[in-house]
Amino acid sequence: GCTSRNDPGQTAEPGATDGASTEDLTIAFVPKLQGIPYFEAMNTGGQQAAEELGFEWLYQGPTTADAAAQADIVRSFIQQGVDVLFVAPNDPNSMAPLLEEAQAAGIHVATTDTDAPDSVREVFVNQASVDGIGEALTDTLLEAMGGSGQYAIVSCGETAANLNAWIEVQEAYTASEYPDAEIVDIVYAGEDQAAATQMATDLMNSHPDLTGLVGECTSSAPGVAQAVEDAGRTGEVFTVGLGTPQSMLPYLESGSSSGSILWDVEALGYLTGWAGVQLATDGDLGDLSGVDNEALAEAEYDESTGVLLLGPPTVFTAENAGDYDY
Amino acid sequence: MTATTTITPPEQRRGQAARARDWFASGGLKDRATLLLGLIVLLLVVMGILDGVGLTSGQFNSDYLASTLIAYVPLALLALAELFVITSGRGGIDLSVGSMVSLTGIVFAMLYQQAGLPLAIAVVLAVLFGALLGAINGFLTAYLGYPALITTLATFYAYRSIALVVSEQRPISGPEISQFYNAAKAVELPVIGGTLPLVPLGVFTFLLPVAIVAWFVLNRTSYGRKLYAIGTNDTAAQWAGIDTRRTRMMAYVTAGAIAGLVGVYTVAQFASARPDAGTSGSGMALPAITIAVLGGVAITGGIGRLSGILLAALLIVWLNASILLVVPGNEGAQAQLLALGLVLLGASLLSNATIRRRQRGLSKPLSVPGTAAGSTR
Amino acid sequence: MTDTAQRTDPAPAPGPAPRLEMRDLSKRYGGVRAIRHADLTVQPGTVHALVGENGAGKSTLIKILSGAEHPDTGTISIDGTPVSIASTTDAIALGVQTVYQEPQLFPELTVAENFFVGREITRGPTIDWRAQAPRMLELLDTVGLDRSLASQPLGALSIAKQQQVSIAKALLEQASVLILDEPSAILTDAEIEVLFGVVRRLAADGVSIIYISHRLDELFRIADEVTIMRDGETVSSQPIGELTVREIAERMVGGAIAEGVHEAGEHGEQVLELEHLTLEGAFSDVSFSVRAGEVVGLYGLVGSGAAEVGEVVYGMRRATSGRMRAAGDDRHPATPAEAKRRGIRMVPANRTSQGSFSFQPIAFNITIGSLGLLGRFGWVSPKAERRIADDLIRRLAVKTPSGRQPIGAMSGGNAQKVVLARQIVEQPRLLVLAEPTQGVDVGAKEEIHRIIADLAERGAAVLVITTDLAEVQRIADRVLVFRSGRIAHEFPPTASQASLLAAAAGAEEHVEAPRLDTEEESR
Amino acid sequence: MTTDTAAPVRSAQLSLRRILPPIVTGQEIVLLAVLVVLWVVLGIFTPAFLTPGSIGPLLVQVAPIALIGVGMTFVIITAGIDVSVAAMIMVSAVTTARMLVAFDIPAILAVLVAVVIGSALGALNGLLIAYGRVHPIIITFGTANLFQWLGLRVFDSSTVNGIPSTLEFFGRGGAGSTFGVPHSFAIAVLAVAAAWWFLRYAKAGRNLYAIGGNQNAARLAGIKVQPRLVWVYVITGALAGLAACMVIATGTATLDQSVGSGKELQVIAAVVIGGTSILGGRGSVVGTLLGAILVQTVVSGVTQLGWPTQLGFLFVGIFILIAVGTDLIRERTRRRA
Ligand SMILES: Nc1ncnc2c1ncn2[C@@H]1O[C@H](COP(=O)(O)OP(=O)(O)OP(=O)(O)O)[C@@H](O)[C@H]1O
Ligand SMILES: Nc1ncnc2c1ncn2[C@@H]1O[C@H](COP(=O)(O)OP(=O)(O)OP(=O)(O)O)[C@@H](O)[C@H]1O
Ligand SMILES: [Mg+2]
Ligand SMILES: [Mg+2]
Repeated sequence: GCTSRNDPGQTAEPGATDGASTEDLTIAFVPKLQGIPYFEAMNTGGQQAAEELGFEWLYQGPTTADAAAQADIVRSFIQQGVDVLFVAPNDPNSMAPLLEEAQAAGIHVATTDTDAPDSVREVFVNQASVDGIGEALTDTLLEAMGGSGQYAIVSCGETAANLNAWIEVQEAYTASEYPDAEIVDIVYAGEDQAAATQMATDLMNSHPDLTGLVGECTSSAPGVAQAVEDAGRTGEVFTVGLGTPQSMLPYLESGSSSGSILWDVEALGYLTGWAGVQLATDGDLGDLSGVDNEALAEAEYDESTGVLLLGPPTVFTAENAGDYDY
Repeated sequence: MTATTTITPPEQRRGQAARARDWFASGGLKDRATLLLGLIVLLLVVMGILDGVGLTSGQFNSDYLASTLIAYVPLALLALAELFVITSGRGGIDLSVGSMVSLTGIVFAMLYQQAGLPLAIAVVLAVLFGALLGAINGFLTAYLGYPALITTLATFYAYRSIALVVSEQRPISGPEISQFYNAAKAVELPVIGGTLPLVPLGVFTFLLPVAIVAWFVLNRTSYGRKLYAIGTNDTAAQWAGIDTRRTRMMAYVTAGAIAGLVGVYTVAQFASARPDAGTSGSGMALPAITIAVLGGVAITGGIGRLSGILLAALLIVWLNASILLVVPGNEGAQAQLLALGLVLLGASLLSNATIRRRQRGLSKPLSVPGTAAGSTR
Repeated sequence: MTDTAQRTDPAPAPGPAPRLEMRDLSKRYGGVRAIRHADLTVQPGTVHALVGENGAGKSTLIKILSGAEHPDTGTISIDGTPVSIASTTDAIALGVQTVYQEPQLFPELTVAENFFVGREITRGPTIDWRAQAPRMLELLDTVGLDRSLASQPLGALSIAKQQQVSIAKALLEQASVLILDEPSAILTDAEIEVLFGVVRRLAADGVSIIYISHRLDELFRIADEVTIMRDGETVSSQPIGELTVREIAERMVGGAIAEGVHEAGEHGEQVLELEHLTLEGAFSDVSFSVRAGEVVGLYGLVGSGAAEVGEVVYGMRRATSGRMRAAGDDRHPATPAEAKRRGIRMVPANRTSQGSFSFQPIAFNITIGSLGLLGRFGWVSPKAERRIADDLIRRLAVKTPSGRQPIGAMSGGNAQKVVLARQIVEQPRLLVLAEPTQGVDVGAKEEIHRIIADLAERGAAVLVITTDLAEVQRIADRVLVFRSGRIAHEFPPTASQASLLAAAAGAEEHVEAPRLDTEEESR
Repeated sequence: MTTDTAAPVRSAQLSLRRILPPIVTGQEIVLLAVLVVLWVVLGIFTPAFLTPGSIGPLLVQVAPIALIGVGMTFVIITAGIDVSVAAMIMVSAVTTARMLVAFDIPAILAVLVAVVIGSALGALNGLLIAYGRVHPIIITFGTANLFQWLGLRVFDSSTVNGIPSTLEFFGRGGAGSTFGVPHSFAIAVLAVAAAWWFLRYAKAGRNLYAIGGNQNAARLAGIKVQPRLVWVYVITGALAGLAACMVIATGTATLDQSVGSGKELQVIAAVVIGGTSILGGRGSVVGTLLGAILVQTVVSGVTQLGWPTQLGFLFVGIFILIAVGTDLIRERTRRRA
């Protein structure tokens, strides 16, 4: 016939790897977007795991953070019959049905970095809890601001679910813990650094009493710091953000950024790879004892929610940011 | 020799040779379809060989080709929308289709998920809403005389902005919408389906009906004739007694309605309504225009066929899918850009060269300053 | 092969070499042999007419000479020296200046700028307007254009004025050969007089002029020699005085031409009635009527306002005041579509820009005005389309292998027939024709006239708007002469050309003024 | 009108004044008025719009758009269009940034590299358009994809980190301005002034209008249309390269692959708001500059007013329609007159 979907054994042989060797195990990861340091660092971590644990690590991302382009790649991995498929979905809802298809094809499916909660994913490898990130951002900024004052948030994609979730935590946490502080505006600059810088400048102008800025993603975190530096207001206006260490280093050193909240991204990639092996071999996700990686020391698995948490977020400062090469 | 030989009535029965000559004389259209078909076959053959010698990372088979059709549907539909608009001539183009997709998708989700309307009514209203957005484009372009590029650049910004504002930049989803994925997902065809790959339902529920209707509209209705007429020579169309403004406006309304349908489709395809569904990344408009042009739609108007659109979209979707199987890693997704650029440039340069050789100097409309035909585009 | 036309190549002159000698030129466009073995010899200081039917190869020959096209074979010499003309720039450098049939100008630039485009006088990188202006103004005077036009955007000028600009422009640089491709087609008689003056002066200065025109009678007033082309070949070349209009026409078509006679029959009810109709800026207080079966001619010089009357009747424009009763309805048609519904049809003056859907098939071009006939409920049946198109192709004797050919590849006369066919698919109650045979060769002209007469005999009211004297005389039952937006006089068809022309040109005493025309007028 | 044949030269001088279009077009006056009104309104309703700290960065943001806008105005005057400028910025920017990081090249060299790369890409566009005789929008859609691929290859799945402040001359910071005037904006203004002069007085500039008005006639008039077209696209590419330097300088120490994205539509918006006819044959670079300032004013203004950011683009859309609408009306009345 014109289809081979009825031929037995055509699709991947997921059963073939039962507990045995990981030699011909393939674990694929589809990031939201290729070429940005964040996901490339995850890729590095995943590759490291692949070398140490002995499996094949595949990584392929779309050139724009676009759900449709991402879906094409996921489909090609389904076709390739990988054993485990990790996705960091651009749009969690849209990924759910595709993950179901993948599972039907005998592939272990999981999410990392961003969850697709209403899907069939077996595990979500979480970098840090939503609360942990939101609170760390708020605490770090308000420490610099002296516990009070006006601040604004420069976010990125308007529809990015995780950013919006963190912002919600920041709003609630600021209101409850820092009554003298106030979020005066939230703006969206897309993934465009220059736009983020310009918007931060506009915010400083329109709110003369503004003393804090948050860059909510890896492109706006350096952007807001740059704006403060350009305006010559380092030391008057404080910024924090979710920036990768290398891109934040100059600003952390100059003081225009008071801290970058992130996590060990390579470790997240490593953890993803490791989780993939566990899924394929029916291993115990809660048992990290065999892992020889101190960055994963605080990782823990919550059986009930299926979330594998890397640990609390890391605050990068001028002192430690140089230790990371991404 | 006498003077009576000047008039020879057209022969009733013409030979193969004459038919062949006609076939060529009718321009590069059929050629484009043949060219695209040839490229598709070439792609399949090459991929088949690569698969045979084991250079692909996954099996290149009909199941995979069928599964990628889920992405084919919106691409082909929007390129079809561009066909209507570009063919209407006078610089017709629609940069706003992506924004219309976003906005109608949101409106559909609001009607279906949040207001709880029955599916059919919600779909109809969403399509009508898309038509309304298209009517704004059409009115500005056809009746007020704005160049289409400008109208739709403005509404591209405006509709996109409205979609984000009304949805408070959050995707809309919920149980109804998740269920609605069934309208797009792959199914087994009845009766003979067992021997065929699973084909995404959207091909039958969305693309096929629209394509059939569009074919009839373009080829078998007086509206189609009028559309080609205004696209070929607007002034002459006016003299021939065609209501050129209404005809042109309807092209934009059609594009809007199709974009509305794609809005509904993307909600199904992604099981959520995203306010940036048609505008994220480089957006849906530019690929749609690119596919239309690749499919042989003349940017100057008056020329364009459905077959070209369907084949061009298919070529691109399968080419992209093939690349992912051949080129691993980030380079794969990047190579898609390269391939699209090369195919587009190659096809248009090639067919332009052949058309030019064949009908060099085919008398252009006389440029009469101060009239519409005077504009060189 | 019995070629009745004698080839009278001028014997190689013993004296100075001819200004221009084109020998054995051939050019194919795909399968079409546009010209084959064409020769053309032009002496210095002469006006050389080039005539031939539509598609005979005149324009192609000219395009080769002006560098716009490249010949397949053949040689060109200027003043005895063989030259190679690879581009329009080459031609200009050799002193070959061309006025193309359609003005090749720039609507957004001012008239002054149009003069110098491509050959600006510069000082460093900038244009030196002070150096350019005097010469330009002088040339405006030469062709009889007002100097104040220099600062107007060209697009604001009428087509005739644009044509004059392009003639003036060709005089900018010293020319040894000046080519005029149908320069008179859209000029009024007064403007033609000015043009002839310019041409004569240039010839006297030693410039060789190649003059293409379908108005054979005017050639006798201006040309010294004439070369006749047929089917891509030059069939004869000789002093024009040796021939008559009739002989030229016969050689062009390669045989005798029939004399079309229009019988004025019985006329029916009034189909069109205008009372004090006015369109501001075009015409005013126009009153006349046309009956079924009647052919009324509106004759006027370009810009007389006659053309706009047709546009108002067809609904392309709105009259500012006055009454119009057309096809039994008192309302002015607001659009051509509405006019069509009442059985009013119009053939526009410019078959290319207003009439042709260039790359669409002939059948499409014929049926596009009557889509209602192709099927019900907005449906279109290809079979009906083919039937209707084939029928008209046969009726009008359109020369084409099939209705699937694009109209853009047809010669002027055939394209004109197709545009006419579009408007008579359904027998119209009122047919308006604007310049129905402009730039159409003698044979096709004859046929078109016969078709018009035939339509009238079948009961159509026909209004022919033309700037062609002979045409209006030949086919009209009554002639209304337009001048400055008003009807100046009404004539029977038997009136002499001189009277018509005098009325149109504004002579005080226009009734039976002495004949202005040449003695060749032998019809 | 009296035809003064006796004194042709004097008459020549009289009409000289009106041979060229007026120094300022109606569209430019309208735009200027709209801008003044907007700035006054924003000055009243926001605390700090009309302060150097706000206007300076705004003009810095305008500079690359206006600069590329100059090239795009040329292109559109010739009845063309270039949708590949964003991709050209990307390629120039990433290559230059990488060279800055790797070799610490001096600013002059960096600018040279960027401009040469931009010109080369522009030359590809120009050659394909002029000699391939395919509509420019199709060619540049195609090359935009190629350039993007090229840019991504140079990025090599990474960002460029630690870009030195070599190009701070163009930047937003203190080193980027003199007496409060940002250098990048001053450069854009200079480019606009030069282009204005070129389009108005130079033979090559006037010929662009002829090419856009009627390409075939221009060819017959002996204008070397194809080389001119190539140059127009080369200039656009070169300016995109220079703009890329500004983008690097105004950005952070990190350059990522989103650089330039969306700029093509912003540039086209500025050009059409400025009154350049998308049909070719007519246009002004001063209008383009004003159009670019208008777009950025609207976007910044919305942020400073505290309105939802996304609303800015709704206003941009509306402004495009208003600006082009007034131009259409004026054009129509001129035609009727
Ligand atoms: N670009 C072209 N492509 C194909 N055929 C052409 C082309 N130009 C001219 N021809 C053909 O060459 C022949 C001669 O055309 P040409 O233009 O020289 O005629 P002409 O004598 O100028 O006619 P007219 O009186 O209509 O201007 C015609 O049969 C025409 O069909
Ligand atoms: N692409 C083509 N294929 C075939 N014939 C062509 C083509 N283009 C032009 N022709 C022929 O060349 C002839 C001359 O072309 P040109 O544009 O010079 O016509 P023209 O001089 O305006 O005609 P006319 O003298 O009837 O007004 C046309 O009448 C047409 O028959
Ligand atoms: Mg001709
Ligand atoms: Mg001719």
